[in-house]
Amino acid sequence: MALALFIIFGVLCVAGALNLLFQRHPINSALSLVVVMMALAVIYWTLGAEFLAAAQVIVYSGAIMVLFTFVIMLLNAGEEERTTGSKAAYFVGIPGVAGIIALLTYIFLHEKAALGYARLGGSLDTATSNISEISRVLFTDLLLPFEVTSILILVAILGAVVLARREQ
Amino acid sequence: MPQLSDFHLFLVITLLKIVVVLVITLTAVAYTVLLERKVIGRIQNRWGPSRVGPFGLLQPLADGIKLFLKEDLMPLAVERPLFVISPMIALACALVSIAVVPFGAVHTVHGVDIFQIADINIGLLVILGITSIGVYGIALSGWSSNNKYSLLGSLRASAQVISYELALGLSLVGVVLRAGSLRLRDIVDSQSAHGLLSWNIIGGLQIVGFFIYLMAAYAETNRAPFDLPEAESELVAGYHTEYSSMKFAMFFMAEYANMITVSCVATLLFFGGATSPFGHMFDATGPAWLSMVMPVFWFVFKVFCFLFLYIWVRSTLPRFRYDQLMAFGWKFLLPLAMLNIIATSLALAYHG
Amino acid sequence: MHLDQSILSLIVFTPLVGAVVLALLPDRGKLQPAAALIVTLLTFLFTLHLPAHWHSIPAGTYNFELDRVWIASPNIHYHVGVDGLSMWLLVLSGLLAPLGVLASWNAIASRRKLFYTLFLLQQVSMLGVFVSLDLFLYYAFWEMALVPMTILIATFGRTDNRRRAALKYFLYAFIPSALLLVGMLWIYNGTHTFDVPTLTYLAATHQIPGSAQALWLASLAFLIAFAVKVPVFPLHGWLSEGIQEAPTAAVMVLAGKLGLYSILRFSFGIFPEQSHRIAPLMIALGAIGIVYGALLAYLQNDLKKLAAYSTLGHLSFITLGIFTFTAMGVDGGMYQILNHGISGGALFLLMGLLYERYGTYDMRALGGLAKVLPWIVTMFVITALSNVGLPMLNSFVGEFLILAGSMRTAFSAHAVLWCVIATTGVILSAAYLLSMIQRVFYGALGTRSREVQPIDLNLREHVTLWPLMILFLAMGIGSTYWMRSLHPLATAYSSAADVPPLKNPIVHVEAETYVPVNGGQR
Amino acid sequence: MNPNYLWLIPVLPFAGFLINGTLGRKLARPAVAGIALLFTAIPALLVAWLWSTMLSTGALTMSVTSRSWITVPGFHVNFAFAVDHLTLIMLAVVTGVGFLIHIYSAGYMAHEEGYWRFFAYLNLFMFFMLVLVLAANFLLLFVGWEGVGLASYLLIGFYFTKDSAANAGKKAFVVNRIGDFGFLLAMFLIIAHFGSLSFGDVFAAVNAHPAWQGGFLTAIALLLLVGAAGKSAQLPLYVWLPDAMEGPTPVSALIHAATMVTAGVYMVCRTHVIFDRSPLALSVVAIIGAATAIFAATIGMVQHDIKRVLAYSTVSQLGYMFLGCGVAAYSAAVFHLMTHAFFKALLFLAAGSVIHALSGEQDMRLMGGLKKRIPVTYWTMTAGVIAIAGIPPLAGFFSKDEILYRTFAFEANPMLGKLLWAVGLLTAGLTSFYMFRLWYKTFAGEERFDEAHLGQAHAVVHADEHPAGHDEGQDTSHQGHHGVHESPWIMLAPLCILALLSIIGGWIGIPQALGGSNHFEHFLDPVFAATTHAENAVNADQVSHSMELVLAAVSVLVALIGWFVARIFYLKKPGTLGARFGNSALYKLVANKYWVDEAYDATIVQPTVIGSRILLWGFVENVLVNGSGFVSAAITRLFASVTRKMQSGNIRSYAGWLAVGAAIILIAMTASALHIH
Amino acid sequence: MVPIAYYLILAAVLFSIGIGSFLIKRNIITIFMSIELMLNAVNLTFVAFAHQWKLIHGQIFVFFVMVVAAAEAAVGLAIIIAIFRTRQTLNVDNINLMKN
Repeated sequence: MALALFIIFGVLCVAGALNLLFQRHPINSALSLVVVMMALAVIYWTLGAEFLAAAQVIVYSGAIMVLFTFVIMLLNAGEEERTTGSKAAYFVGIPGVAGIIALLTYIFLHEKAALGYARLGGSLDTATSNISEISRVLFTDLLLPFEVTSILILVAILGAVVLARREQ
Repeated sequence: MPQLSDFHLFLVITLLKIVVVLVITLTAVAYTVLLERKVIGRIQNRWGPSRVGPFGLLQPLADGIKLFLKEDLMPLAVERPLFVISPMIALACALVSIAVVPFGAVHTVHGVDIFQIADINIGLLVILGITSIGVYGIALSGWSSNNKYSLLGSLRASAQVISYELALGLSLVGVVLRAGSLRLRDIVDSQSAHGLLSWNIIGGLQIVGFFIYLMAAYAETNRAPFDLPEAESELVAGYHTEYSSMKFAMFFMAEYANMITVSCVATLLFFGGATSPFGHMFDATGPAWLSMVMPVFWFVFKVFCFLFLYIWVRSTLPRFRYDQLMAFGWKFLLPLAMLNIIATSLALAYHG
Repeated sequence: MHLDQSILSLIVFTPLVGAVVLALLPDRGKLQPAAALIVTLLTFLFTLHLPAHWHSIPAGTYNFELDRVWIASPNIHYHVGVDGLSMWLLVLSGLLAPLGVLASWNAIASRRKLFYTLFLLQQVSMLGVFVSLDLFLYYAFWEMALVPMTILIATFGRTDNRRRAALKYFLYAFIPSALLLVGMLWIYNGTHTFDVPTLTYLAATHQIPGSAQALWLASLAFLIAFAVKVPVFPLHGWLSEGIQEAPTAAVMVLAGKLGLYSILRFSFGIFPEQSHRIAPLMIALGAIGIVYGALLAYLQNDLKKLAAYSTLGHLSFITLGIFTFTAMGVDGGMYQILNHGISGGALFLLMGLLYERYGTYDMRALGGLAKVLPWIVTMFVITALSNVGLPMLNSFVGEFLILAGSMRTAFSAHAVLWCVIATTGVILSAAYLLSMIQRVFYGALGTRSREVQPIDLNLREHVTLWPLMILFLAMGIGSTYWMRSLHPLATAYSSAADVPPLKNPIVHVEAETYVPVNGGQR
Repeated sequence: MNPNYLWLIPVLPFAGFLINGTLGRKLARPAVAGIALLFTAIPALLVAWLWSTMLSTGALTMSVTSRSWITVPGFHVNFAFAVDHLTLIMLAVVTGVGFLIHIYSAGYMAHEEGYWRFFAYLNLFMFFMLVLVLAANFLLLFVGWEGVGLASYLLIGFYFTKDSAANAGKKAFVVNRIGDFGFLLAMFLIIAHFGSLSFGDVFAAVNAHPAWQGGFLTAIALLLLVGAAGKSAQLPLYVWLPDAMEGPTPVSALIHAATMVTAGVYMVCRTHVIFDRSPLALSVVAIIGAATAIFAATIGMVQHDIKRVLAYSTVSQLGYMFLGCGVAAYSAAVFHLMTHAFFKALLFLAAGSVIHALSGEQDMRLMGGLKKRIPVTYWTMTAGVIAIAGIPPLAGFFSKDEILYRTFAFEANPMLGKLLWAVGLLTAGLTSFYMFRLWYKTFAGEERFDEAHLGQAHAVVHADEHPAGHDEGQDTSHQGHHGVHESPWIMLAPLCILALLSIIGGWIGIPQALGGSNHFEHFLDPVFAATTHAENAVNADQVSHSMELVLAAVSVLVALIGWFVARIFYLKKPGTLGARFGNSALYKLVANKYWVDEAYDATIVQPTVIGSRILLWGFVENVLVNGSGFVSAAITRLFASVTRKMQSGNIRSYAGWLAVGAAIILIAMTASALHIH
Repeated sequence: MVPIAYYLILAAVLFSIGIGSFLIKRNIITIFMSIELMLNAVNLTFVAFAHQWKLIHGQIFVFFVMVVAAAEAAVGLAIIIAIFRTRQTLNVDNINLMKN
């Protein structure tokens, strides 16, 4: 069943990503990305990261992508024009992408045995649930980064407000 | 059914559960509409629907048939795929949340809990997540309609939903802190000890949290007094101006389904869910089926009370102005929710 | 924690806190300079703790040490400590900072907040360089010193050429720093430590792994970075313009101390043999630089340029001294670092005062000021004499020891020749400095000095200059007080034969003990 | 006397300097002068006390050492003072003459701007000079050495608004520095060979190794000589001294005649142990001395500025002293030093009095006939002139004659000795000539000055230079009292004392040949013992006594000839000499001081300046040093012009490069990882 | 039982698509979205490795990445709005302030 889930949602991911690539209207791309994220949330869940799955849905799909959609609506972005700004992007970038994907695939397949297998559900051997483990680590060992992150968010909010505010 | 493996059995029972719950929910949706019309009618000193069937009980059926049979208009300027898909998103999101709600005491058949479709250890987060996805339905519908009233309505709606989601989420933290879990069953169980007295709203001292939740929930569902996205006087009908027939029906159903979901959550989190207000006082009495049905009864009763409250509020309070709405959400509810969290955690730390 | 342990951190980070405070304070009236003055005075007060609680220690050991792990892997420590040299450099920097603030009191009239904040940051990095006993920590401060100074020059420069000067300064200092970094990392690769005492010990016992060729290259990487910062003779391309542009407070700390200290501590400490090997070249460059700087100084019409080449000459003296590897030369060189800080600083201060009044550094436009500015001319003459190396004033002791050492050095085949060439510096320095005095102060009033109402020193300027004047005399007569604590280092560098015993024996020297963090799990 | 009182001798003038230097501006003039005099008088009294103590106890030396001054591992220098007989004489001269000149200055400078400054500088000079003579090691000697140079610089440039004065001060300092350069190198050599700078250590080491002859000792001696030549204005480096006359006249008397310029002689005498080991160095000293003597004397003959005549005469007399040193007649040199201090100070002060009388006029062509107008000055000056001319029984005769005799009897190199003696004798004649020339031109003949306009011409000249005001400079201050007038007694009293000393000062050193007992030489015996033993042997010889008498007679005769010639040309037939030689090339050569300044300028200063401007500034600095930066910048720019095409400003192309870069890194990592596997 | 490698390959594919989209798309918002896609791909590898090593820290890192992504989205979109206001275009080929 794990494999089935993986294939279903993996294919969904890739399809969504490709749709993002091929759709010319940004809103379609955005929705494709939402699909990718939802599918990824499921894959997280299959890897035993329930909390992340929920967070993925809430943060990514529910907040970030909504924000994107919002901006698209606000700016009334239309279909993108086919301009040629850069040849380098195609002549250098595409082979580079191909190289990356080929190499990574090769490496991962090469190391397949060493990497091991995923078990559906809880990945942690400990009896404590995933979410309490996360919170324990987050609020003990990594308290400082956590707090710093909250400052980061605060700064980002202020920055966004300042940037987006119309000049008086 | 010996030939069925555990897995297949699980599949079959689950599917069955889904179908039953869906049917009941949709019916409930339909009759909530009727209820609303009746109650408002009574409040406004008139009868409400009374012609179709006894006491107008068949009115929802008639409405349904009407909506199904109406011509499905497709305006020319719309973004066709999105226009079509957004009501579906809205309805689906509204309905899916029910899946994690435990509407009765634990009762297993072949190892499967029959009073809850899915028992997930992050049930509360799932509800929040699905609620947040629901925004897409509104946002996309408004935008794809290619109509400025729709767009404004949807922008209002989604901004409102996103804004109040924060207060909503934070208002629940107190409850989660008290239960120590995000699983809805655990939350319910944490309130089951002494009936009414151990409900979160009373025993858990979450009355502030409850009221924040209540406000936020009204805003989330775009209900009065926060129904600005559908303010007829300003925006015709808001984001579903261009919709008709079945697609309109979906939005309509989504709204009421959302009401039900929110009421369920309120029940679960603050009013002890499917537990009896009298605690375990009458557990021993009565036959076994009674102990199975009574929790469901209590649950449905509580949800009904909330729905009634919804309707009551709608017919009583006037609509907010938009800036008041935002100010109320950001400047009042959000800080209050935070204070509530702090107070709760301090209290818990003090006791613990 | 005991004060002796925390004092160095206190010294280094007080200006940092001050910089933050200044950045938060409004830029109103004299608030910024006043705050900066308080901060720098406080820092100076802290630095005075060091000589007051100084314990005599052998070379290779440090007082007021504090060693905490900063980053576990790579093995980087927050290791601070001072020996005699760095202690006095700290005190010197501590002293110059409030004087710099006082000198900028009116000179910096706009964007005060930026100026004083940067000034304090510059102070932090400089103090940090002197206390660091971990190469990496040191490098962090070393690079950090660059940025505020560059911005100071680029923002508060005197002419439109300031951007160029700042860029030049930055590039000259930055590019060799990259070499330094490479050298550092190479060393770390071999020894797995950035700890300077440990590295010094390893170097002294020939335990730094690597071929002779590689060590030679690494030593060059170190030396070039430092030599540019000093600057040593042909690498002084940035000096003239930098000094011309930089505001007084910045120019006082622009050249000399950092580079020379680094040579002494790191080049000599970690690469003793390689330093011996390059000594003949450096001796020659030092001697040439003395004469070169003096001759070019003589040609200048611009006071600041003159001071720039004079600085080059003085720094060449020090370079010559420390590379003689004689007790006299090294001792004198180290002492001369302090002296140059004071004498050169005073010279720049006074030039700044003139500029504040007359708005020009052009000697042709000045002249005859002695009549109208009796105090300034007195201070100027005393400062010039200190720079010339008049006996009983500070610089004489250093220059004398340097030259005497250069005569005796074993590291140059033509020691006597270079000594003679270097000694001509005393003639030439007298020539250009006295010419300067004459052109600025004597004779008839110049065009510019006639136009401007003369104003002699005010109280603030007196307060700024008198400490330096008193120090000239005190350091000229009581040199032993300062040099006592410099001797161990001088002895260590003059006789490379005996290895200083290490206070804390090192544990992780073998390469095998280094295990990558998750290397075992594959 | 407690040796620790030695510290007081130099420190008191320094205290005077500090007080006057910081507070003097606000003090009244009598207070300033009082402080300066007090802090000079006490050291003088201390020296007198010291003298009496040393005479009574018979202790030969006294020394005091303080804590360390400079210490480095393996080498240290203390503040150390030592007094022996040589020092005692120097101390006496310095404090005595110094005190007299302070008194004189109080009158002479009475109307000057910067009165406090002048006395502060004078006290500073006293401090350094006393350090110089008291020093017990080379470095402390060098402190005094440089210090007096500084004081000299400040005092020469006292009228700093005059460019010539400022130039002269600078020139003095820089030329002195050339000498110091030699001195420093000598010290480095001493450190390198002896590891110490203490006189005691070094001389003991030399005495302990009789085998050391020449070699490094010659090098040290010659380098010391460079220093001495710079300070004592000897031949290659004498150029600063005539210019130094820009300073106020008391300064010329004190620093540039009596004390500072003799420091070189003192130093050679002090380090005679080293010079004794190097015949070559001694010969060089003697030759330089003789050459300087005659060279300066010839120039002195044709000068018109009264102070310049005296300046060249000083150079010439210093040459005598060097000549004495060079023939190892150290005590004779010191003797001449002392008598010279008396009569030259006298001459300068008297000249100052003349200048004062004429309201700042220094040109002898505009003097004459002053005998009646300023009689005290006249008579004291006469004593000085006769003394310097070497006419017995005044002081100059004995000391000069001693040197000439010793030169004649120079054993180490008889040929050279005779030659130098001839030169010295000729110089003696010239000295007599130009001194009497000065005397006649100043005091005899008709009055060539315009009394009504005295000082005004200068005032006008200076008014051109200093439009700022009339209160500047030395000359305008004399305007207050027109007319030729005798100086006040505060100035004349020192003149009288010095005149007395010039007359009787030589009597303490009357050689045995003339029936004296040469107390002076015996007094110095402990210092120069090693050298003088050999000389005593010569003295003991009766034949040489007669020879000495003959030589003395010859020199007196030469001096009288000089006087006679001067009398003919400047009293009897004034103007004839000028008429005959005025246009000759020789006269022009001499009158222009052999174009030495110009030659130095053309051969050393200008080539250096122009060379450094063209080669160093133009080529090395701007082409090599800065150019290297430009070249590397240009190379970078060249590369950048290619690579910058990558930075198209289009974010997508950046991403493309990023992607390919990531791919390349991945490939590299994969390759290396696989390689390891 | 799914090999972890498959998850990683999925991540690599998503990541590559993200880069490709970055290269190809002209709309700045879409480009921004492809960055999010890449972030998500990386998150997937974190989760997969966390699963493999049985360490919670991988998940926590993903949590931080999400937070940063949220902050980045907020600021980034604000910048986009600002750019759109001044230049009236969302086409990156027309936004080349960095040129020269």
